[in-house]
Amino acid sequence: MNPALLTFQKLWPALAAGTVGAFVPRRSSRVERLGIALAAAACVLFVTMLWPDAVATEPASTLSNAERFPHLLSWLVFIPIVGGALMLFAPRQATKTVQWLTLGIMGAELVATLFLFKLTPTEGKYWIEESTPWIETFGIRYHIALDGFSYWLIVLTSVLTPIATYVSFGSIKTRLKDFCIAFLFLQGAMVGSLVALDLFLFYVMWELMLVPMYILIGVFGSTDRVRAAIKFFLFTMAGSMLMLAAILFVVLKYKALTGEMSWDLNDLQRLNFPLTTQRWLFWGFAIAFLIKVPMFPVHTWLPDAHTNAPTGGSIILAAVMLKLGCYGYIRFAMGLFPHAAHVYGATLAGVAVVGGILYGALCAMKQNDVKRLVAYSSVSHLGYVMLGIFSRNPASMEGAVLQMVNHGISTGALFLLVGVVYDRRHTRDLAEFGGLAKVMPWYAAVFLVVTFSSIGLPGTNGFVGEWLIMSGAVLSKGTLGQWGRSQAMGAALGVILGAVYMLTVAQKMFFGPLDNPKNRKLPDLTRREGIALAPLVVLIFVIGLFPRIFTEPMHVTIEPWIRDFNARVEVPPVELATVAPKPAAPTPTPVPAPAQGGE
Amino acid sequence: MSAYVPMFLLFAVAATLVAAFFLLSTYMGPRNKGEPEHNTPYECGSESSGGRHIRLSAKFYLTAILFVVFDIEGVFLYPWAVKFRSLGLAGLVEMLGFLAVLVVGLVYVWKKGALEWEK
Amino acid sequence: MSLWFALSPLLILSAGGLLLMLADAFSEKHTDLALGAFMTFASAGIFAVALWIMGGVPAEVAKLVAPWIVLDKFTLFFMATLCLGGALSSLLAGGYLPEHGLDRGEFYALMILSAIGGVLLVAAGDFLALFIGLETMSIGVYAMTSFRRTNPRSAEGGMKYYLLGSFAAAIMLYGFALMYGATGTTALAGIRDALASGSFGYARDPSRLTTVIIAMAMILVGLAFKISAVPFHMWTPDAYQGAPTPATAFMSVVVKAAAVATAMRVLLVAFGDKFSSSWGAGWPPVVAGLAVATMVVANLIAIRQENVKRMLAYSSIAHAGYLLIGLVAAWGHGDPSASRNGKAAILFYLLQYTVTQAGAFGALILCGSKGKEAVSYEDLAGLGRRNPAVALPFTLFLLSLAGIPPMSGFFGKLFIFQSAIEGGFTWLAVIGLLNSVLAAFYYLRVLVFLYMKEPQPGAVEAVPMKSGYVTAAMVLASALVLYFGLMPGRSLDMAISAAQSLM
Amino acid sequence: MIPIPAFLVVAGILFGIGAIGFLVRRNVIVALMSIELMLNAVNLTFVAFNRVHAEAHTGQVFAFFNIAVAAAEAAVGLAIVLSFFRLRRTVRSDAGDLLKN
Repeated sequence: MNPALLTFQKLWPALAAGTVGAFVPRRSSRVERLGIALAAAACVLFVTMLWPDAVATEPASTLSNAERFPHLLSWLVFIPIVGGALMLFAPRQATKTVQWLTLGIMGAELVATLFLFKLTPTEGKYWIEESTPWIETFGIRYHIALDGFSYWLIVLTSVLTPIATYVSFGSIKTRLKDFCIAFLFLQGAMVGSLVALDLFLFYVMWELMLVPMYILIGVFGSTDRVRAAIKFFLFTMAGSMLMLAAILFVVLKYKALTGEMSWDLNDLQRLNFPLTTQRWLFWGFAIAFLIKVPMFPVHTWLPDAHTNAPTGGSIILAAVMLKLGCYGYIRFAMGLFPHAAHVYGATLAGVAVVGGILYGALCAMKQNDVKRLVAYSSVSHLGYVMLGIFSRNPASMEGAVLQMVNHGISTGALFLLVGVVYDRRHTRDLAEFGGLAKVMPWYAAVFLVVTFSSIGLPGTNGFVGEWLIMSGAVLSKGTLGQWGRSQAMGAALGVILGAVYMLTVAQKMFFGPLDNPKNRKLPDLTRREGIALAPLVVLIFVIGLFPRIFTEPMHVTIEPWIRDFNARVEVPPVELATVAPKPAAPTPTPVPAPAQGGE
Repeated sequence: MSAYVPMFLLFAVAATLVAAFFLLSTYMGPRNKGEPEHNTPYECGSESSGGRHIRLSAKFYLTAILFVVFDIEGVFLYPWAVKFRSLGLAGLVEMLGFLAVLVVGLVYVWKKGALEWEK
Repeated sequence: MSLWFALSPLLILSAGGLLLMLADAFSEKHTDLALGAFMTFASAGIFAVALWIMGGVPAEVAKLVAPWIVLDKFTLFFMATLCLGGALSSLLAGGYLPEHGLDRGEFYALMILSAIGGVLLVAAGDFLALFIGLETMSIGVYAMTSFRRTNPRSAEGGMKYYLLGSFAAAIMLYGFALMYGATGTTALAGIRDALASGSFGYARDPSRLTTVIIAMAMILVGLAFKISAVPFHMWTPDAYQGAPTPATAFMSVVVKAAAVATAMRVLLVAFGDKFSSSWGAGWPPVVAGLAVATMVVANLIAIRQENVKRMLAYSSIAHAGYLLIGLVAAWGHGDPSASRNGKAAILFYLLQYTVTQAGAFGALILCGSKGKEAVSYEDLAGLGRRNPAVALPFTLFLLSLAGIPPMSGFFGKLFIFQSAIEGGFTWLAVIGLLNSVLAAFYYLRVLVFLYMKEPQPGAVEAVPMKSGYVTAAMVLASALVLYFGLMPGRSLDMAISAAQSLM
Repeated sequence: MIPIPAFLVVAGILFGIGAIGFLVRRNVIVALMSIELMLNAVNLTFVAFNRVHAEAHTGQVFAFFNIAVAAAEAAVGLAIVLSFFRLRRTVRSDAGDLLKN
């Protein structure tokens, strides 16, 4: 068939949606129509590409992923970073140009992300890898790879960053260029940390995230921003310094045992440490990640950071940056120190339930500031994610990764919505609002949808993630021990508490009498806010109704990963540090050792 | 135990030095105790009149210092002169280089006007 | 290769310094002297690099000046580093001096002559050459420090620096004398051999042992003064604050690098024998203690500073602490690999620190102009908005000093800590890492003022100055900070090969 | 002949006097003189030790260089003190109190 025709055959639903979007709603301006048409087309395109059949109809390519898309991951990392560097030369006064350039770069990133959907998931190993020497003297490599853990988080990053940026253009009026550059670097660093397999590269990207976020909070935040920014920075940096010490120790141990230096996760995973050493090193890593998540005793930076960050910063912080803590915990803390992770898993799960889910929810209930409330709800939701990770069975892990995405979408949307009313009233005090549904019907509707997603109503995305996590926790006798069930029950109690505080918010804000005269004339959602929220609302239902689209690619990685992990835990810890011979982690299907792609 | 004696010595010396620097300057340094009696001239003869110091012009200082600096460099000429024959041509050239540097300094001083007594 | 070529960096510097002196005396306008100084430093640096590329100075040439001057790769590496620091400082001076009415040509001559002292110091293989280099360098810097003749702070800083500096030099010199008495030689390698040889025999002659230990302690004190390690750091903040900013940059970059280099030579070569470099009875525990004290004290005091220049002075002391960790790691319990990496880590650290610190002072220079020099945090308020072109490089340098990747400072610290862990000093590395968090606090504070605060209403705002020289230095330094940060491989390899030549 | 240790003891005492003088006197000129005293003590030590290690002239050469360097150092030091005196009208080192934490 004619290739043009073939393309048309594939794209017709998107085209149709675009046409409908362009003509049906009676809108005045042409730009507005174009925007709606593009948004509609993009949503449909997204869904068609995700549709389970779509993968099947694709003729199975004989080429490997790396051969088809040789530098895809590098593009993903460097489009925003190089774009951000180039933006330095953009004219400061031309705000429109700066805005469009930023969105253009993020759009390019989104387009690059679409190619991820074309990858063939490979079971039990990285789907696509790139590896070149970087600093050969110390064995540091530029090694990046993608698998089911990072797949959706990358997609989430490149979908949410443009949304957060775009919606911020409404409220950020000063120093727009700095804002855009910070956002671009942040995006690049986040994607970079998600794909880095070399510990050095990971650490660089991990630290690189700090500075833009610091600037976002400190420059564009609200009243107490400087203190919040410094608190955020120092908390995270203290954690990462411990991690750096642990990384160095591991790398040098590897050198002492093999005679060569490597920072590569694949190499370092072959190290077997005695349990005592593992415990120390595990905590070195885990503290850094748990600060980022954040888990109970070290979560105090989060409410401050969220309350004071600008809307866009809050969205990114909640939606992506926190997930990096969870991701890092899985990939590095568990990947390198299985025994210690196993030993502490059950305890930490208890902390996640009591200190995260329940304590976070109780704190959220007591807040009057809506944004602070959402921040504490994040602590609570991340508790589920961590519980899922600690439970460590396929269902709970998939639920955890899915819940990361869900939380990104729903909490991102919540922060966005809080930002909307903050822009109008410059207050977030719950007592100031009431009866808003009368003056802002669209706003109220979207808020309710997002609230349902956040409390996990069936049909929305939150339900799927939480259900998977809890069902996994119930079945996790091997990991959580006798406490698995009670922890699942604690989590279930957390769902109820979540419903209580979220619905209280909705009730206080939208229903009841409209008695505050200042609220009488509040305008409803603007076009900008509508465009930004639409994809999130669509995604809430897409994930809620078709979760298999999302869990399937994860399953390919997670299932063998857990099997491998359990196999490693079953081997008793060694007395003295040793290193396993080169072809390391036994993959479930006997395939040749993972090809060092890109070489 | 005896192997550690040197270490203790080293520590002791280092610590004593540090402590001495701090303590000596604090406790032994004279301070103005506010007793004017101490500062008056010894009670004999007549009260001196006028300032204690005759203020000398800084030019004296400048000239003296320049003299000292150039004069001291002469110290290197003595050993060279003693060994002149055995050092041979290389020694002569080296000394000429040394003197050339001194001459550059002299020219600089001259040109800057440091040698002029009255401007 | 002739000896002339082998010594070319030193000769170029000397000729350039003397020529600039004459040019200053004979010319009326001084503006181009900065360019002259820059060219001198640049060409000396290029010759050093050329020597390196040609594979270093051949042994038969090097032995003509041995043991007084050692022409190994270690020397060449430091020659290039010092020339880089000198070149950046002279560019800074070219912008700063005319702006603040200090445009007297002596400054450049002093800078170059002082740098000659630095080069001689790093090349010294004998206490005599070492002492001459040290004094040449110091005398020039004393004069540069008190260069602002009408400013009482400058005179005070210079006086304190001078008094303590020459006192320390006298102590060190007495140490040299005693060491000479004990071993009969002043050559570093000779001292090592004498200390290591059986005929010397600590056991046989206890009085000599006492002499050696006293001498070593005195030399250590002198070195610690020059490196400005706590508790011998008292002069540093005063001198740094009082000096004109380009002189501060020069001090914190060239003088520090040369002092650390000579400390490496003295401790690792002359005192590198089994006994004096043992953990039980030698200098390593002392240096480790100094390192910890230096980092902790300097960082804690730096947090309290209200003057940015003084803060940078304390931060420079703190960096000396990290370097001392490297020095302990370079001893590394005698493990050759750890020792090599430790030395290399120090070299790389100094290379990137040269660029970063000179850049940071340059940015500070750029923040003020004739009306008002930027000294306090308040003076920097709102600069990120008023003048982003100044604030951005400043940010880069501060992040590099704080050790945030991908700036060069991160790699510097990383390799120091890596070698410390490799040498078995995990505790030192952890203390160092935690100190980095402490340090991040006060560097961030500058960023807070640059980007997140606005000047007090009615306050005298420091107006950023404009100068081609300083801008050029900023561009060069920023580019190098990013280069060392993103692609440290080549310079690291050079540092390693320089480290291997040190013995 | 005077035994070598006598020289060394004298040098040590001189050095001590110099060091103590430097530390306890607040007059900068006296401090400069103390430093000179210390340097001269070092010179004496070098020359005395040269008698022990008589095979080369290292100690004596060292002493020569010390003299030259000390002169240069003193010149610069006096210039600095002079400029300090011009501005503050005193040569007491504790008058330097502008630079503080």
